[in-house]
Amino acid sequence: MTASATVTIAGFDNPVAIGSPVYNEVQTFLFKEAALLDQIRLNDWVGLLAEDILYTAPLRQTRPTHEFDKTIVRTMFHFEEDIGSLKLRVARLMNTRSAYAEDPPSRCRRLITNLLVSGTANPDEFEVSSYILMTRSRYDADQFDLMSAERRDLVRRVDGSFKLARREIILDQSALGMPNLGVFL
Amino acid sequence: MTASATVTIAGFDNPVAIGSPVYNEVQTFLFKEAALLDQIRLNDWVGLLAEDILYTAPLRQTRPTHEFDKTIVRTMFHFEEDIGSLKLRVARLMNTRSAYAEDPPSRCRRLITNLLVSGTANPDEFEVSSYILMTRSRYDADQFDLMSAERRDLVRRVDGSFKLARREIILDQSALGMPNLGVFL
Amino acid sequence: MTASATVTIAGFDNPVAIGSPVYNEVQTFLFKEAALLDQIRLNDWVGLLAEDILYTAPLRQTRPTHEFDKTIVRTMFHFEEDIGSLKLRVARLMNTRSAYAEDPPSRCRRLITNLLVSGTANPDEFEVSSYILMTRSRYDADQFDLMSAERRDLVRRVDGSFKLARREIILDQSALGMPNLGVFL
Amino acid sequence: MSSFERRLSDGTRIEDLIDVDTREVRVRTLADAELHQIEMERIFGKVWQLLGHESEIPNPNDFMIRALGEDSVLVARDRDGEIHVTLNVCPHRAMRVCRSDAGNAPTHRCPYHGWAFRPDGAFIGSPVGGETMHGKLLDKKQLSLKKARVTLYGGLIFATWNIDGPSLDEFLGEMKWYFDMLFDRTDKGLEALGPPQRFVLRANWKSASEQSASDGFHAYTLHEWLGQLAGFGSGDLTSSMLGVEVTSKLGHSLRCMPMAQKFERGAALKDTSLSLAERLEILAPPGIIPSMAPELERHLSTEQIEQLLLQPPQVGNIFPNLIIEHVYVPQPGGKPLGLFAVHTYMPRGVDKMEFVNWLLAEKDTPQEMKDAMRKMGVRMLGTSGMIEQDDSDPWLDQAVLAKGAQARNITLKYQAIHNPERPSWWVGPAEVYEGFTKDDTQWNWWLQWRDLMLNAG
Amino acid sequence: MSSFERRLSDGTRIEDLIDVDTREVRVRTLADAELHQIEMERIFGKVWQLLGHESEIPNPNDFMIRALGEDSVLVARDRDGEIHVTLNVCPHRAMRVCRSDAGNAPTHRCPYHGWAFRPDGAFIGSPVGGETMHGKLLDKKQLSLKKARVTLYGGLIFATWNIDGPSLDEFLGEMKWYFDMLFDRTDKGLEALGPPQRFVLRANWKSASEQSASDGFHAYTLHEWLGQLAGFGSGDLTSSMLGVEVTSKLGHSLRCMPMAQKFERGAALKDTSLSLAERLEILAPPGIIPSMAPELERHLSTEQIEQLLLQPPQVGNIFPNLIIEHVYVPQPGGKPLGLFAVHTYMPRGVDKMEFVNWLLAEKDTPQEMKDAMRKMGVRMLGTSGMIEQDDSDPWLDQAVLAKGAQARNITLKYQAIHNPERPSWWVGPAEVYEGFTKDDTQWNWWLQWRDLMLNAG
Amino acid sequence: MSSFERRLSDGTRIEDLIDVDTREVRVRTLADAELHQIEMERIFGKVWQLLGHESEIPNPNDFMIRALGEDSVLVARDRDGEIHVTLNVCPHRAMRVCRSDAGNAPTHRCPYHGWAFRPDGAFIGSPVGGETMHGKLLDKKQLSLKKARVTLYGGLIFATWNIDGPSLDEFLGEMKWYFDMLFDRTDKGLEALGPPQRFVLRANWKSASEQSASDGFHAYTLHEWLGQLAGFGSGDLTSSMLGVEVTSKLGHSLRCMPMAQKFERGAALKDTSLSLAERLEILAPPGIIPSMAPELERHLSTEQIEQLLLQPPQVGNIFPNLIIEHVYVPQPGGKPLGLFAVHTYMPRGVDKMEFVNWLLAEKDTPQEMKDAMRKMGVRMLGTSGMIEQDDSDPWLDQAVLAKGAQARNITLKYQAIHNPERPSWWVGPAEVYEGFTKDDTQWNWWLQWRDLMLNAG
Ligand code: FES
Ligand code: FES
Ligand code: FES
Ligand SMILES: [Fe+3]
Ligand SMILES: [Fe+3]
Ligand SMILES: [Fe+3]
Repeated sequence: MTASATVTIAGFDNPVAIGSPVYNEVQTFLFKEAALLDQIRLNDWVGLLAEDILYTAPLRQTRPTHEFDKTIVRTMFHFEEDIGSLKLRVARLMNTRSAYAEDPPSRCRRLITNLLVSGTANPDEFEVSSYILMTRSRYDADQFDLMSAERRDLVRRVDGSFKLARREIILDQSALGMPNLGVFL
Repeated sequence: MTASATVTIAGFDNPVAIGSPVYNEVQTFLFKEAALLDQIRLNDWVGLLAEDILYTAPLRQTRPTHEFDKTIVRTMFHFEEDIGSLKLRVARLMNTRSAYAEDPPSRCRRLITNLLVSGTANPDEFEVSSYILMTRSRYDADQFDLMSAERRDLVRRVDGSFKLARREIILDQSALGMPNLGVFL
Repeated sequence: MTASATVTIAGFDNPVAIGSPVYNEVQTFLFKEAALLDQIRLNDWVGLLAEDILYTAPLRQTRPTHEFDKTIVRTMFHFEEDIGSLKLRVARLMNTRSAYAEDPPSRCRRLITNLLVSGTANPDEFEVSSYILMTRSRYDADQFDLMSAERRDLVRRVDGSFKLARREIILDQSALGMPNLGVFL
Repeated sequence: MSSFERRLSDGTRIEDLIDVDTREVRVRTLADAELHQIEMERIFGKVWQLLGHESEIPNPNDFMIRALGEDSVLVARDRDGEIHVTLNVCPHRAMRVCRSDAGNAPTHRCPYHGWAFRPDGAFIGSPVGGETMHGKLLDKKQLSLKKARVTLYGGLIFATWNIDGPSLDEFLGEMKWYFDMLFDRTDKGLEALGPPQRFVLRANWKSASEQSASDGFHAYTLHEWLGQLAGFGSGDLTSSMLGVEVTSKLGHSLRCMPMAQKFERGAALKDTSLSLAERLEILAPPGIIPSMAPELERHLSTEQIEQLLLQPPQVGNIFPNLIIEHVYVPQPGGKPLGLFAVHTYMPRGVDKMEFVNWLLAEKDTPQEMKDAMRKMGVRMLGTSGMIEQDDSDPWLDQAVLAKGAQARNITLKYQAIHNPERPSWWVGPAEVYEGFTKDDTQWNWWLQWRDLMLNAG
Repeated sequence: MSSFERRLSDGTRIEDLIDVDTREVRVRTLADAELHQIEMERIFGKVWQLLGHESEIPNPNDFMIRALGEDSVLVARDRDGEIHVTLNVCPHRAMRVCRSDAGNAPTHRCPYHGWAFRPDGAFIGSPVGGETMHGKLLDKKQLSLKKARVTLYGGLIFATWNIDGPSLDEFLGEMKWYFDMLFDRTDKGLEALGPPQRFVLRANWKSASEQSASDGFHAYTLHEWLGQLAGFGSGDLTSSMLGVEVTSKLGHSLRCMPMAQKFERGAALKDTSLSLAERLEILAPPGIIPSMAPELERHLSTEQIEQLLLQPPQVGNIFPNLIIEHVYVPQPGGKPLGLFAVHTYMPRGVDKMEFVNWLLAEKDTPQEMKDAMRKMGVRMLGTSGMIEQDDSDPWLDQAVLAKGAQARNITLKYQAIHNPERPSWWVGPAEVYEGFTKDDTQWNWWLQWRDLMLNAG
Repeated sequence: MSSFERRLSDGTRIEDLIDVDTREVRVRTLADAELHQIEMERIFGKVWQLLGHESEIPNPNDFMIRALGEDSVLVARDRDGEIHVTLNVCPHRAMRVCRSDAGNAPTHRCPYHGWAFRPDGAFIGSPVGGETMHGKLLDKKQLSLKKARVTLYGGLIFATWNIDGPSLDEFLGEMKWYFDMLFDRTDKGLEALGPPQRFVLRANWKSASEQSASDGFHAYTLHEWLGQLAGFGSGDLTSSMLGVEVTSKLGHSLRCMPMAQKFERGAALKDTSLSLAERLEILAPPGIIPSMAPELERHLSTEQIEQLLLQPPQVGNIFPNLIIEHVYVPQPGGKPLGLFAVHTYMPRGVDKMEFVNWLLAEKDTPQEMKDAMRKMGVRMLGTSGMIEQDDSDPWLDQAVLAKGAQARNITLKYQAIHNPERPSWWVGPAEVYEGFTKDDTQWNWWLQWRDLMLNAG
């Protein structure tokens, strides 16, 4: 089971049933994560990340239907992060006053839906697929910036709570309509 | 209990409780269906359809509040499909190279929320109401096309899994803002 | 536990677990509420409100990250309602023919996600945080108006069913992109 | 103001955009905002436009709101049954008078200050009548809703702002001989099977409209799947390219393909020893059943009936923005299913248009056949139509590409030219071309566009 | 450049848009992008504009960001308490200098290259000072934020770019006699109950503004429900149509309705044997309590007080885009609840506007009354206001409809004309009309618009 | 049409927008739609533009779609390996010919009517060949995709519509001596580490581009955190302000900062007794490893190598819209990590632009180093780049603010002027300025913009 396929695995093979305890815990984890991000409690958010996290957002390209597997491009990324770079990003946003692109911050809302979960060979790790719609409002713009995506996560149980061990963000645009990804998805 | 009413029935009369096994199964069904559609696994999607499916999208009209029942027009449709026409649509998209309006395909994300379920006289059939927000991105457009709708489904249990036996899509626009409905909702 | 903080409490302290009966009931309550609002069954909606309801939407302002607590302004509001004013609003919409801004009504879809619930000192009352994305379509516009928000509710169990005792709507724009809030959130 | 000589702001004149000799049109024509404003005056202010079918508002005081160009109009039947088209904009302060897509109302009261109007647009009065809120400078007639001129044709409601201009008959010209075969052939006439589908595309209305002017060649490539999956042309679309194209300098056109070529059973139609009803049994036009034979004979000439049977119009247009689909869809049994639709392509600014799709049948078409025609229409045409979603894809591309500084200066080309010789065996009027499809019909469309655009009058 | 004679690109001159004789305005005026650009120069570059209330920035170095026309401005109090308005655009490279809606800062540093400015806009310097990054071609004064002229009126902050133009007093003209009754009547003066509501509508700013110029008639139909549900006019809104309308050629106006007509208890106000405090006990203007009687007497003349009691201004406007709401909302007990608001309608391009809504009270209004006034304000006015959401609905319609090629050439009409005779009993200045509401106030608005638009100076 | 004298519609001439004496540019220049259209003709119709790197399409018949200005172009390698750039707009009816972002195809068939083209744009034919759908008025050569002129430089694909204009070498001019150090220094040359990041900002392309013309001063304030958190300038960014700026009247520029000043170990580089490989061991340019020493020596002159080692170009631009990032990122170990990127800022209308970001390395850079360079690039530059998300924030502000009627008439200022004396020790060509960063490079950008904009030819 690998996240490198074009299609989602989570929820199809070895599914963790909707409504089962693990499913509910994963959902709780993702909803609270969204709340932390939306409320710019980024130092708390870092606490949810595993030390070996891989956090990526591959490029997308337009391809014909019969080349659908090539629409996700994993040789270049919009995000290609590890724990160090994520912490640096958070430190920049929270501890300096010159992270201008997000200070003043935009008002973001991360709506999380379509959660599907699968077990893995490791009983403490779960493949998680969720959909996100992020609305983003900056200054007094009358229109929201929007971004929809699937997030393919590996969530790991550590000492009774979850950590995010991998996230791959499958963005739905080949040319993003946001001026930056100065916010996390 | 009929789907011809203007208002939703599912979840109000004879409700199937949120969190009950049937509810969870229906939710699983809809989330996996959305994944198949988003990933253009349309032949798999056809496998979810009952042979007697009715798949429609009635027109909407603007009417005053006291004529709210006339806002859904069921004499003309944006979709009026049976299993044969749905299979033809899928064959066109998957087996030819001239379904140009969706080849190259748009990147769609179908966010499914507000799921409500009711039982019916038939213990194997369930009235299902869900909300969908579809984001749609084609080529390198910086803005998404959006469509929101309620879907009123009849879901039928067949041999331990579900089939979609009826879907009525209550679109939220009187003049659609998408160039086509070359994608399924 | 108070709703006056900038950050969400619901789901963090004294959480009501996702999947627990109370959580499921709250979710049912909110989904059915959304259905009533979307289908303009406003007299039914009023039946969901507690007589002592406070229904507010504070202003938002753009502030630097280190003044995030000032982004919610509770000295002025877009809504500041009690049961009397809410009933007047509904009477105007349902019983007169001159509520022109919403007659003919817009077609709204209230997608509810990210539900988190906490218990309170009162065993019959629950702090509830949910996200809403409202799509709104009027006349034959090809683009939807959008509004995203967090709703911080106090839900109270009364005689076996729920009533909405408080709602604070944290809108995500400092200058709203909708021509009015002639609809409820 | 109409006599003010208009140039685009970079100095270009309208006549610079079309090369009449080489049959080329500058691509920028599809994306120029200044040009668009002139079109709204000189074309949409002058031509006849289809707004709907009278069967949509069958009763006294029934009304519906439609777009006429970029204006909102009220289409209403008065208490005597007559249909009127008026500008849905209050003559007081430009509020939308009628705000429901459809309904029934003997009077329409503007919500702003309460001025009231009859279905024919006549000003009734302002509230608190004694106070004469509308003043005394103008008489009541001058305070009515602006009125368009209306003509019904086969129940189709056409309207124009050009009060003293050509009649609809004159506007259709010689081509009416053919249009009558489609729109005016039975006693009770046509009906709309329901309100029109409506959707908005980011495209210029001309992209859709010039295609509608009988662009025959695109089917071969753009609709390739029709041969592969839907049995069109028995799998080879080349045969669909052959036929007769009729057109006129007024910008209208039709493609008429021989039934004998499209359908095996079509050959049998030629047997003139059979009665008309018997021939209709073999293969009838969309919505027509054999028992309508006497009606056809009452409404059409022998020549028209022969053509309708043997080589009927199948697609075509009425200038500027109306497409006709009168299609015979192959069916497994061998007997095609009819499909009958008209669309208008209404501008919404230079870069958007609304696609308005009515499905039609004869009022007396049996309900079961109507249902089948409606389903086939929904599946093949309009919003989700498997054929027409591909037709509109080029329009979207053109709208994006025509903004490019290089692309705007290349040309659209209409250089496939028919043998000008009229087929001797053809009995109908207008320009007639036989053989493999060519660009003459579309070129006539552009010539008519050019004529109107150069005419400030 | 301002002397360049401007015509719209189809040749229309500005004077063609208004027919002074028949009191008509072309609908296109509400949707013309070229005209809009001229308005931004000739109107918003010249008039006085309301930006807020000084109580919003009470402390030294407090600031807030506001729109002045389509420009962003910094409204800041300096350390000496004086309020300054400066263009929030860096004179270096046009970056937004101040990026927080409000706050407190002794200096404002531009994030791009670090140039710093005082609350009054004065340039302090660029970083790494010895390097003189700002160069030596201009002196420091020339590198300051562009400064507007500021005048406080009842604590309301007005500003203009017209540095040498008329003072605010001159701009308000004769009408100031009335405005003083509202804005300058107590010792501590007004306060804003909070920051303004802000929301953006797809409408032209003039749709909102011409309505604000005391369009009295619309209430009868558009606000019909007020009679039905909210006890206005005891259920018959006709009485709300009657009163006195004052206006001037400067485009300002007010509607003054007799309290005796609107409220049963209003009749008792006429008893001049009562003390002012006693009369205020019967029925006081919004936010006023009986103990303020001495203050009123200090600030207003006897004539002003009498009018304020018996026939106060209730709605009105300051040209071009400011509406005043000074409303007495009927309450079950019989004593109305006051509502006091001002809005500005700030353009955001030709087809959008921002609605900025401040709720006001006297600083000394008791907190409980302030709370009640705020709640009533939120419920009736602005974003979700049950009254004003309907007021703005026509603006939205006008914006859509005025794009139509036919609609743009019809007219807005202002043909309900008052008896020009001034009521002999009226003591206040300016043009005064009595009786059923008419269009003269709005027409003055358009005449003033026309004057400014024709004046390139 | 190009000779038609163009004024903006308010009468402004292009030369009015720039004050050559005081080095000021009107802010409206960043938001004027009419000006934009002229730019698309006179600038983007004339200059060389970067479209990608040949390593993105390594095989015969590989292709990719790119934007050239606001036009879509097909960048394709033919079967002989040669790269062609053609307008991706069908010469028949302006449909998008190629609709996949990338792929491999020996022919490109237009979906509309099936015309087919070779990778070099040559027209092959229309379907049902015998029918000559493309007509006979033009020969096949005239029906090919419009072709741009292509030059590869270090594998970077440059193209221009100016077929007879200056060569790329002439276009780069004297500055090429420096660019060669970056783009043409190893045997196998550069490669793109992947397809470019692409995202769209609501900003004018000139906001990004004038900044790219070596605006040195902004780093001190806008990137303040780099000193605080990322070890740039050992925490004091002032040192980053010092160096040499080279530029030319063609609008190109580079900032070259001494390694000895930026990095402790940089001093050791000056030891010329060491071999080149040994010096590269101490501190090498991005993507370069010591074993490449012989290659550098083959490709560059001794003077170029010395500069590349001791004071290499670190940021700079190629006129009009290409930025170069050749950065040494401080690392805990003391040895910096290289970062090598180019971006183009492609217009999408006057108020939007696309940011296209390629990350580069030498083809022979070890994979591990490529991975590190890619990660660092993604983290610092482009979409989510911690440095560049702040760089683009002013562009967004400028786009909003420049619409204001007051803001549009203030100026952008370029008044920090270098000592004109060329440093005697500097060996490279072009204009050379030493010391604290100034505005001369950006001013050259604007002068070149002005030259092209005034040249209608
Ligand atoms: S706008 Fe229609 S009555 Fe005034
Ligand atoms: S733009 Fe403000 S300091 Fe440069
Ligand atoms: S448009 Fe390309 S073949 Fe016709
Ligand atoms: Fe077609
Ligand atoms: Fe009103
Ligand atoms: Fe920078």
